Amino acid sequence: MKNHQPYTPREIMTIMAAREIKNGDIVFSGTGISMLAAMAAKNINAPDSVIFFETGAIDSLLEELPFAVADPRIMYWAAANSKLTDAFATMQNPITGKKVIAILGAAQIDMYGNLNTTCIGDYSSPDIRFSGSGGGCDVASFVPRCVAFMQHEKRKFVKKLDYLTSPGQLKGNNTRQAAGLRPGGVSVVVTNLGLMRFDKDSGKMYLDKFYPDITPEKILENTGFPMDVSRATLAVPPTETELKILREHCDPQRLILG
Amino acid sequence: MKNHQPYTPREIMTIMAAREIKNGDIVFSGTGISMLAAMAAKNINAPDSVIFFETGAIDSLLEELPFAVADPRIMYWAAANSKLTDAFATMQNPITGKKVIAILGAAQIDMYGNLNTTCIGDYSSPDIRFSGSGGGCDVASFVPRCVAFMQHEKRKFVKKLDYLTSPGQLKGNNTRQAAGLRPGGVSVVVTNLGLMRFDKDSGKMYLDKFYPDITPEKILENTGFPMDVSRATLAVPPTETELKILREHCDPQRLILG
Amino acid sequence: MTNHLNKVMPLKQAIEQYVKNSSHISIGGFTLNRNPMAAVYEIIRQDIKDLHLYAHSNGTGLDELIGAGCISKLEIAYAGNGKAAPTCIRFARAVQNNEILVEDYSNYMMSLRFMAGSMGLPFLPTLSGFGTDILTKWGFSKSIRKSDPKIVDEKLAVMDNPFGDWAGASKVLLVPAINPDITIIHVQKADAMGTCSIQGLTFADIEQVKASKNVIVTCEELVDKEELRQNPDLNQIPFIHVSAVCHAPLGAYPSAVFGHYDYDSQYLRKFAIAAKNPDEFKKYQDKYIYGVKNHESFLKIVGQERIDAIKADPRTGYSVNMKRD
Amino acid sequence: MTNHLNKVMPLKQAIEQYVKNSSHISIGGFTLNRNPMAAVYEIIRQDIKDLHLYAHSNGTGLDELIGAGCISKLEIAYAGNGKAAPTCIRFARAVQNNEILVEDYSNYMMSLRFMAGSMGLPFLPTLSGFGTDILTKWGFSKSIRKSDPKIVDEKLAVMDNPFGDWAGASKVLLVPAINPDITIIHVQKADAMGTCSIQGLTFADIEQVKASKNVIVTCEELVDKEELRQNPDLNQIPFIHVSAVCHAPLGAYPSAVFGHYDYDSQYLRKFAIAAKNPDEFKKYQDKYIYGVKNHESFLKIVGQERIDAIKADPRTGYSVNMKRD
Repeated sequence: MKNHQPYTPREIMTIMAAREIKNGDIVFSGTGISMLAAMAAKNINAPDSVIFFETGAIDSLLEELPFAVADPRIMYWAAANSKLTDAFATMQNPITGKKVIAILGAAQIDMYGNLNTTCIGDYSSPDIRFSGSGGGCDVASFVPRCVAFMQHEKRKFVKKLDYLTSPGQLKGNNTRQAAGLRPGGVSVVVTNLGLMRFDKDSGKMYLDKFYPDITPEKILENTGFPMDVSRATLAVPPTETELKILREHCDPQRLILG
Repeated sequence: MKNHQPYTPREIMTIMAAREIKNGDIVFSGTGISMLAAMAAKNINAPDSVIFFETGAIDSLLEELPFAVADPRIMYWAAANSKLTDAFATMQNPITGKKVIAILGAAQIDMYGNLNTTCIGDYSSPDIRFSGSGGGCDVASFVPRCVAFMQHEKRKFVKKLDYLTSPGQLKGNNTRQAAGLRPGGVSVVVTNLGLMRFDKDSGKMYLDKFYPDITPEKILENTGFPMDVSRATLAVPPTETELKILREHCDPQRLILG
Repeated sequence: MTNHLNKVMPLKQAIEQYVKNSSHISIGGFTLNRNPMAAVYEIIRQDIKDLHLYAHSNGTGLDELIGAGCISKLEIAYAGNGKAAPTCIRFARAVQNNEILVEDYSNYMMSLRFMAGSMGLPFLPTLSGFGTDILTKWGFSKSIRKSDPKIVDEKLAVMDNPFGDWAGASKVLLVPAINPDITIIHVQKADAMGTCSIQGLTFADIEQVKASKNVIVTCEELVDKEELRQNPDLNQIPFIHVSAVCHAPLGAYPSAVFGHYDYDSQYLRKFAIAAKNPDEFKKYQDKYIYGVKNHESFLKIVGQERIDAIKADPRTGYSVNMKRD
Repeated sequence: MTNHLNKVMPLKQAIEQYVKNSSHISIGGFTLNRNPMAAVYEIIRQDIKDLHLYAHSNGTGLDELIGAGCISKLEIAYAGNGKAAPTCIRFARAVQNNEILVEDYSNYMMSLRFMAGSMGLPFLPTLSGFGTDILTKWGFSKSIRKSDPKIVDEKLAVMDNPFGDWAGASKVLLVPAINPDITIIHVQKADAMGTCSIQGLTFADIEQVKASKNVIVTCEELVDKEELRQNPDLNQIPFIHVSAVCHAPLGAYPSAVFGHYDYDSQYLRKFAIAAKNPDEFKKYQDKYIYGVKNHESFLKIVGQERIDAIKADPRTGYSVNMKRD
């Protein structure tokens, strides 16, 4: 995507995700850009947000960027090092879980924010096999707010998932609660083109914000299902301060920003 | 009870219980005489038995006798200090649980080895209230072998318990398994008069051993229900070696032996 | 650390803020070890009543709270306190005189109930207790249960194993979750944010804390964040679970704190003797609880001699060769 | 310590004794951390086949075992290995080519399944996964399940909450227990009896160990019992759960061991590149696995330079400013 803006697509995506994180939030983080968004929020808009990993480390110092959620870098100077069962219980438990915001990625997303990280093609004999759920299904089941990072392409924004790994609003309306799930799942989708949210009644994805230089039409062209764009407004682009902190404090070697 | 023997009732009870412990057993121990029996076994006949507490300490050094299962004396030089849920899981888990032998006490016992440690009289408004189950119900539910220490009196060996706290053979025959319990519960009762075991078919208590100076008749007089004494033989009294180790190594200050 | 992460406050204020009449409460420790006694005595002084207490085996704190009439309902596994009181004395009297409603579970069941609460689950399964009166005899009637939304409708439930005889179990017993309004624990070390390091056995403290809507931590040592961050493996409770942190040296006295001090068997025996006689017990309470304004002044009455006698040996974590009776 | 409590033996012997063709096995660690690689490579050298592997997220060890054709059935939550392999390469190929049968769960579900096994329960409940294909799509058919008594009849089960809406849950999802024939973990410190001290995150190692019929522990340091007894709070695994103890310095290489060494991102990338090409992968295996007789000789080929590069900084527990790509 050509870009006349003073920021890269990765930079605006990171800032848009970081703005979703509020002070006091417990941020369930993966690695890569999701980790960077969590660090950006902590340095820009949510100094008292707490970074937390499914492997059991909480509020790690992160002197160096971890490359995996089991990277020894997350074990240093944490508030506590525990284990998987404790970490997931912290999210399943609504007393702490209600403060958790998660950042997830996926190979496919549908109009209800359900995610596929398992396979393309038939599950029993897939064309492409991915890593699988990891903690994704658990997080999407428990956590009230989830940010999904996606590249905005038709083949990724699909009518029907090849495999439903992590629950969003399932089939919309009250189907999520009816299935036994707590309210939650993916609440915002951050892509290289804009920001999508979900209608609180129908559970359907709608366009909330489009980036400078991007039109709602372009976003629809890259989306494999119909989507309401009537509520869409232009996103406030990353400020100079946001970009400065992101570039100079969070990823000076551009390990993730590229 | 008058006693012409070179040992006290507490001493013979402790030795009889200690003989039930085999090398490699994990001994679930309370305090008082049950702790002393566990220490006697370790010093006399089962050097590789492991003493273990419901509070989560395992193989503690026990330089001093603990007065409670939460006594700080059990936390020193243990193989591991954990917690209640871990300790009970170790017994509920058959892989480790099958090696566990427990030593329990009770206010009442019935002919099927069910125990009452809760109350005398109506539960909702008892004449006498006791401490309650503690871990007793759990241990009697999980553990294949349990020793019950009792004073041998009619009011303690009763036809019907005022409250069934810890399961033995319930109503005998296969009622224990039918209720959902694993095989186990109280397998031997050690009193100041003799040793009782349970018929493997009927689940009923029978007299196995009577002590020197004690007759089966005297034991029946002090038992509140009919009991088979036809299999009873004279107990081998504590040897000089057993008594020497018990007195000199296990409780030199006679804190428990009195 | 920003201000809203600093949770340090005086114990008096923490109790006022988080413990109300009719609160559902749990306290940490086990029999004569690590009971949050500074907090227990403060609750008594603040005359907080009608508490619903969830206890596995909290001997020392339990019997003081019952003795002071703070408790109306009790769910419990074990009410004994070592050699001084094989059965807690005020507990037994209160039950025998129908002054409190009590519902019995086992220690594993109570621990699992806190664990279920800490996991955000409605229940956990166990293979314990089939065929016992723990399953059949309820302390709270159906009508009491219906009238109080904070009490679960069924004491326990039994179900068939939906996975056939997987793990060799034909049935499982389900114990309902506990989520107290407030849990109070006493630990060796905490920082101002509320991260805790417990030395020695943790009993069910971690599960009680994580199950609870609010948590007060009292600590022997209020330490810098940096000290705890140096060994995260020893911090069982991260700050996200904690509401208030109160510095309370000797805050578990007369119960023990491993590595710091032993239980005071003389004090516990004195309590046990007084507890048997209403007049003596009133004198005891007037002198040691109502007659003092806080735990510090309580400890002054107890006297330095006792405090020296129970001081822990650094090698063993308890008071070696202490006279115990 | 008497002889029958001394469990120390050579790794080769421990694998021969406890890992058989068709064993149900689990390994410790998580993605690129604390995988028991010395044991994994020994299993490959001993050409043990038809293994049924239970994994939550064992990246490094998982992909080597699959690459060597040791695995026929796999129950798993996540098969990725950090930057070098967002999806494990030999895993993806094997699934796409129908060379292994795979059944998917989530990380929490797999952890709870080990936990259920460690608690002697047939299952544990969770609120995760309703409405997903994890619940509806099974990797093992009913007939395969019936034919193998070691595979549970139902992948998962859903039940209504028997306690009404207690804890706000209308339904719970039940995950069946796992009790492997053998679990292998790598830890920082163990003694000859098998008591273990893990530094840093324990992942699901403790639950895997306690759920398992037999357990092999490989350790960086084989220490005296006395060293571990000085701080029982740091010993997560008491000896009663352990069958064999093998001293294996750098035994997790190329995965990391907190406080000892980092993961070798160069080696992992080399593996990933080779894994994409059958000929290259055979060369890789011939050189690093089949071409050596044990882990020590493997490390000689790896070379001191890499081992120095990943050496952990004593302050942080990892290799500071290590070149990672």
